[in-house]
Amino acid sequence: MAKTPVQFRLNGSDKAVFVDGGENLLNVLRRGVGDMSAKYGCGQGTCGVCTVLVDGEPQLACLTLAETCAGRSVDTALGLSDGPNLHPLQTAFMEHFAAQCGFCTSGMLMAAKALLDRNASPTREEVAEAISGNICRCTGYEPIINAIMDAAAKRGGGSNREQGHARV
Amino acid sequence: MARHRGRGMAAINYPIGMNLGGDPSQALVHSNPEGKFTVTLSAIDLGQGMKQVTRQIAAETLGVPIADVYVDTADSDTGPHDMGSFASRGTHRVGNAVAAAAKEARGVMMEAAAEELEVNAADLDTDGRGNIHVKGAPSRAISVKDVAVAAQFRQGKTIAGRGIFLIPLSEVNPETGEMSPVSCYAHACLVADLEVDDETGEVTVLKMTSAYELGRAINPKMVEQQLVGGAWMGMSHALFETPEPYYPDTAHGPRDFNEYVMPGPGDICPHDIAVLERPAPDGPFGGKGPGEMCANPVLPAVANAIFNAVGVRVDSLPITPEKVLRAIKAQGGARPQGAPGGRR
Amino acid sequence: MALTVKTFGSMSEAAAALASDRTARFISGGTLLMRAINEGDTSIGTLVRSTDTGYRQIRSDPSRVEIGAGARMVDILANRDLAFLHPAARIVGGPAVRAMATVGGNLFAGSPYGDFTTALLALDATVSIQAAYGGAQQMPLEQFLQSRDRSSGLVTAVTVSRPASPDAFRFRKVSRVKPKGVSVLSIAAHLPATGGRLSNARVAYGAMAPTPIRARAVERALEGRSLDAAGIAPALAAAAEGTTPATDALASAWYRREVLPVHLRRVLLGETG
Amino acid sequence: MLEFRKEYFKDERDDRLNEVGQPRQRQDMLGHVTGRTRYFDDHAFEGLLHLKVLRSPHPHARLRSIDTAAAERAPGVKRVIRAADVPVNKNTLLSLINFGKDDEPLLAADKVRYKGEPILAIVAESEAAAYDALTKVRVEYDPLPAVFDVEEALKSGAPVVNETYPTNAFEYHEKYNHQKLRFGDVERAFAQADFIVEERYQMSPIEHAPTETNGSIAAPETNDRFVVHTCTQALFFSLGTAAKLLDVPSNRLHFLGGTVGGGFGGKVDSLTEPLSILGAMLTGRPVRYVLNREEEMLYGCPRGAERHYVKDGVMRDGRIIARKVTSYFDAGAYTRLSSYGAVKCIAHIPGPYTIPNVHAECYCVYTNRTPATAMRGFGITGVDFSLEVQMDKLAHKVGMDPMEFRILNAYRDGDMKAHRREAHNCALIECVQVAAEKASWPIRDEYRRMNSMTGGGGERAVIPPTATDEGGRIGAGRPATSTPPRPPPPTVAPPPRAPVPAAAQPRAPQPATTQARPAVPPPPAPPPPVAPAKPAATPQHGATRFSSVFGTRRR
Repeated sequence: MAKTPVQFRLNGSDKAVFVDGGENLLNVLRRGVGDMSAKYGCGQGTCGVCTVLVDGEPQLACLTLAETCAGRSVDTALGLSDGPNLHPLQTAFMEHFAAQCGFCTSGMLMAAKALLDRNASPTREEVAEAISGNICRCTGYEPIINAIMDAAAKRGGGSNREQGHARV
Repeated sequence: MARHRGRGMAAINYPIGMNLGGDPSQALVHSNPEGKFTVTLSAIDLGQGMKQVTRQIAAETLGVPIADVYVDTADSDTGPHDMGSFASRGTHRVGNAVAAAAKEARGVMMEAAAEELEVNAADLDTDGRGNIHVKGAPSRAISVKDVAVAAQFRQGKTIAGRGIFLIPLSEVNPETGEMSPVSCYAHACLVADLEVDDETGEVTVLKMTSAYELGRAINPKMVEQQLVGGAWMGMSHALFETPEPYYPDTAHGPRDFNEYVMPGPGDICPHDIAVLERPAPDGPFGGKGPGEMCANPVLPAVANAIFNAVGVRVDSLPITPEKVLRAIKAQGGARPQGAPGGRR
Repeated sequence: MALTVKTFGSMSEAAAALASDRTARFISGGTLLMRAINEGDTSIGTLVRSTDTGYRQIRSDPSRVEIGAGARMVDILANRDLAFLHPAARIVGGPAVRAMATVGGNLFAGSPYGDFTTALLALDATVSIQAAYGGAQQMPLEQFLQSRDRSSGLVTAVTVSRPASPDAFRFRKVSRVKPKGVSVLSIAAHLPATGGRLSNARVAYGAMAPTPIRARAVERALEGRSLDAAGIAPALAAAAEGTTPATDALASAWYRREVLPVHLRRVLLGETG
Repeated sequence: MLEFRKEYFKDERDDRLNEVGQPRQRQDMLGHVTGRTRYFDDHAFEGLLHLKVLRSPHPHARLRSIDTAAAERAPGVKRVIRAADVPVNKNTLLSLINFGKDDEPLLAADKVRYKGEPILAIVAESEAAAYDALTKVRVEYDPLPAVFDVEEALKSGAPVVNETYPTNAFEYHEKYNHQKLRFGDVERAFAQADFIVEERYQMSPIEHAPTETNGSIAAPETNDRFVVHTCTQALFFSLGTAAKLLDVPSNRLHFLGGTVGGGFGGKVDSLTEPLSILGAMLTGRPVRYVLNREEEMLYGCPRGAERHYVKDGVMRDGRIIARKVTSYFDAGAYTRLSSYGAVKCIAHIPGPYTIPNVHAECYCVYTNRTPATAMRGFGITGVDFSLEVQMDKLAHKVGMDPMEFRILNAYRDGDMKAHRREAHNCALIECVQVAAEKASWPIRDEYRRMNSMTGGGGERAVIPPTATDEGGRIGAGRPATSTPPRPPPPTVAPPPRAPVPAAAQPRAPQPATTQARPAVPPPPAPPPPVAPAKPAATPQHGATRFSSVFGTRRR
């Protein structure tokens, strides 16, 4: 079968792969270049565990036609830390015990990063909205929301922190 | 149009472990020549924290810092047999096996230390920071590392231990149901405060307040994880979830997370939790297991609160807006029951 | 089984490619098609793409707005001029879906999806279609929806009227899950009034039929009435007329019909909840 | 918000510990937040093949013919696996511990018993190729009548779902079509009760919905073995199940797992490992079989539905004097773990309360739906829902505060439970008190002063004279449905007594007097009794690991 060459940047490094017709970005990341941080959870766009950033925007890798990423920049959870230095979101997730099985964590982190990159001091409602496409079956979302709020606060935002719970 | 507040409660207990084929778990613990320990299991970490719970139990039993212990699990070539991660058995069953294995390894370690210090092993204790000393004489001490080196290179001892925990199976009497189903129980009581929209049947849970008795909390943060996440799942079971929305009709099964509904991050509510610890006499440091029972009181508490709010009983799970609305209509409207338990 | 992806610089080339291959489908945001491919839909043999920049553009004038079919929900949300459409764009999926899903794709989303289209329907939208060979044509959205599964050609844009005033356009989606869930139902209403009397109101429903539909009986019942409890009573009585809601995993047809007037009242009277 | 109430039971704890009780970071957390935690599917294999199964579109049908010729010729297809390729194509999950009869094929052979049952598998170069080939398989079905309601399934004339259990009910002790619990005499107590409350409760199935779907990758290893990366919740269960179905010695299988993306009970059934391994055996290449989300949702084994009928006798002063429960667990088409769920249910009744007369029957029933399995709270969640809503109704009926009503009836250390074991380590009363306090739910002082350590035992520790019966014998025809038949006159043989827990716990001292405890009504005048006796002090049955729990032989 004919394969199509696709070049893109992954976490700042150039990658070149051959993709099948109709192949999705998730498959290319996992089996093509060996970045296993984005997970397969549904292939339907309904669970969010494959959330990555494409040119800074959150996208579902499972629904992204791989060849549309040619020349674009893809970021995954593997690229979140700066060498051994964790991203503030990673630190906050650890401090808040915001992961149990961990399967949703990569996608959650990328959804959260997409939010904080645009909105340094989100409200609880905005945080809930930002992760609304990401299913977590373990935590009940509470510690995840707290971790994202905390990460925002520690990065210098966080003026919108408030008591109470997200009702959006 | 009206929204009605309601409050309901439920109390439950929960059996820890199971009564099938006995309920065995095994563990192996060994030290490297630096006095760093590996716990080897075949238990599964599904997110409940099996690796960390057994790590803390091993460190406590060995008397060494947590950083000196890692847990390696679920390689069938190296991990000894375990029934599996279910039935709230992990902390209790696997924890007991790990405690037994760590105790045996600690025994060897103390013997080796005694030989180095030329004292009786019974007179030694660990300080939890990586040292072994003579009781009452902290200066007469040797590090665990030095003991491990001595055991490996001088004394020819293996600082290792094996552990198994088994509750013999208990036959069930066919006529009376007499049996020993489990050895201990966890407990909980939960209050749910919610609001019911009497025109749409929609239920919004506003707050949960609970007390859980779990035996010893081996790791308080992980207990919190289970209780917060488990109560969320209880709310989800109560109001949202099923793959057969019209059971026993099998039609209209959900195919994805859009159709299989669960509370989203905008549906969650504050949960005010108290933890009580009545140690299980046969649990590792009195531990029981919060993993399953955390969800259970939420379902009836929510159902009872809906009755309190609008006077209808929905005895069929999940309590969907449709069921609530049908019941309210059948009753001729909402009938708030007043406030049990005073103001809210 | 082996999929072929064909990319074209213009919509007319894409439309021609689409017409020449029975197994070809046009891929835009991918939220519908990629899912079908992932789940093993073997009827798709060719994916047709377009890099035509016009396909994504949004052009507005004081009365009408033309939205390229390739505009995504985030593009709508980033456009301050389209504030009246923000409530309808914001309820499409989570942030990642909104960064992918397009206005054109939403026209093809079956119930319980496609609520953005409900809003377009209440805004008197017309659909621009590039025929396989030859020129473009315009078609009212309502007519398009009735034949969308048989439609040939390529949707290139949607044009809507601006609401008479910001308050004249209302949108509500009822979901089981917050803040993001698919539709129990959705209601969009354009309610122009003069001297406190409604005239030419347009009301549309999502998830009350296989496609979004106009609520003609409600529109008639609102003509000349005021937006108060007494004024809207005949409209509420006629709320379910013409609806054929499905029973699905989220709600039964009975429930959808039962709560439709409640939500319609809440929309019309601006009640919360 | 979480607080520890260390003042409770502090005399029973030594809190001077270094590591236990400390909020240490999880060993796996750094891996989770850096995206480096490896789950079963995060292992790369050169030459990986993908396996997909063909599922039945019918809930109940005979398989007349299967034509795979076109599928075998389809591009990328390496192997079609049919029922005949499975070395031992019949199993039941709990056969590893000798509970129940083999009743489920890995691939349906002559009949399908639920919509979605796997009929054959295709191993191909890609998932797309496997999906494509599935569309080329031609199967002819003869649809059969199906049954979906548990009580309908138990009626005579109902379609037989699973021929291994021709009455559509699991067989307990090779004697009854349900598991019994008998303690005292509920019928006499009902006659004395001030109020009777009888209600029906239903729990629909529930899907585990872990974010990671079920799956495994199997690959040929050196030394003629197979390595299997799996998300199983029970490593040796899955290894043993695969070894049995594939008829290979267990040491030829090398299972690796332990890091799982959520389970909640849905990853015990070993749904994928046997086929992955068989695929690797037949192709000599690594094979990956992962359920897609729709398969996971609809065919990946849910928590089964339960129906509970609860009938209680309660006195005006709030004492519950009798509880009768009839329960139906909807197993779906195959047993899996439902047979044990019913036993767990029986052991749990009447809930955490001391009730002097208890009667329960629990049926594990087969219907033409996706086989059910364990889920978080297995055998208990639906029972607790039923019992605790019932408790609310009872409190309402007698005009008591629901919190006080629980405390009044709560079990205490030393009480005899319906399964004939003394309660110890109780803490229900304290939980109710603390929850009430935190929720500002006022309860009266006398109820605030009660506790689990005192007031139990004494006459509350007595096993009452118990009426037994032989209702529901296998072979005696189908049982009645919602109301089980009143039994014939009780048998006289005393039931054998099972052991007291080996770990006999130090009990809180019993008070000399029992004023503070709620009175238990004197047992009714005994019917021709089963002589009560203290449980034996030594175990009657040893720890024979693979002995039968229920006397049902392994097939």
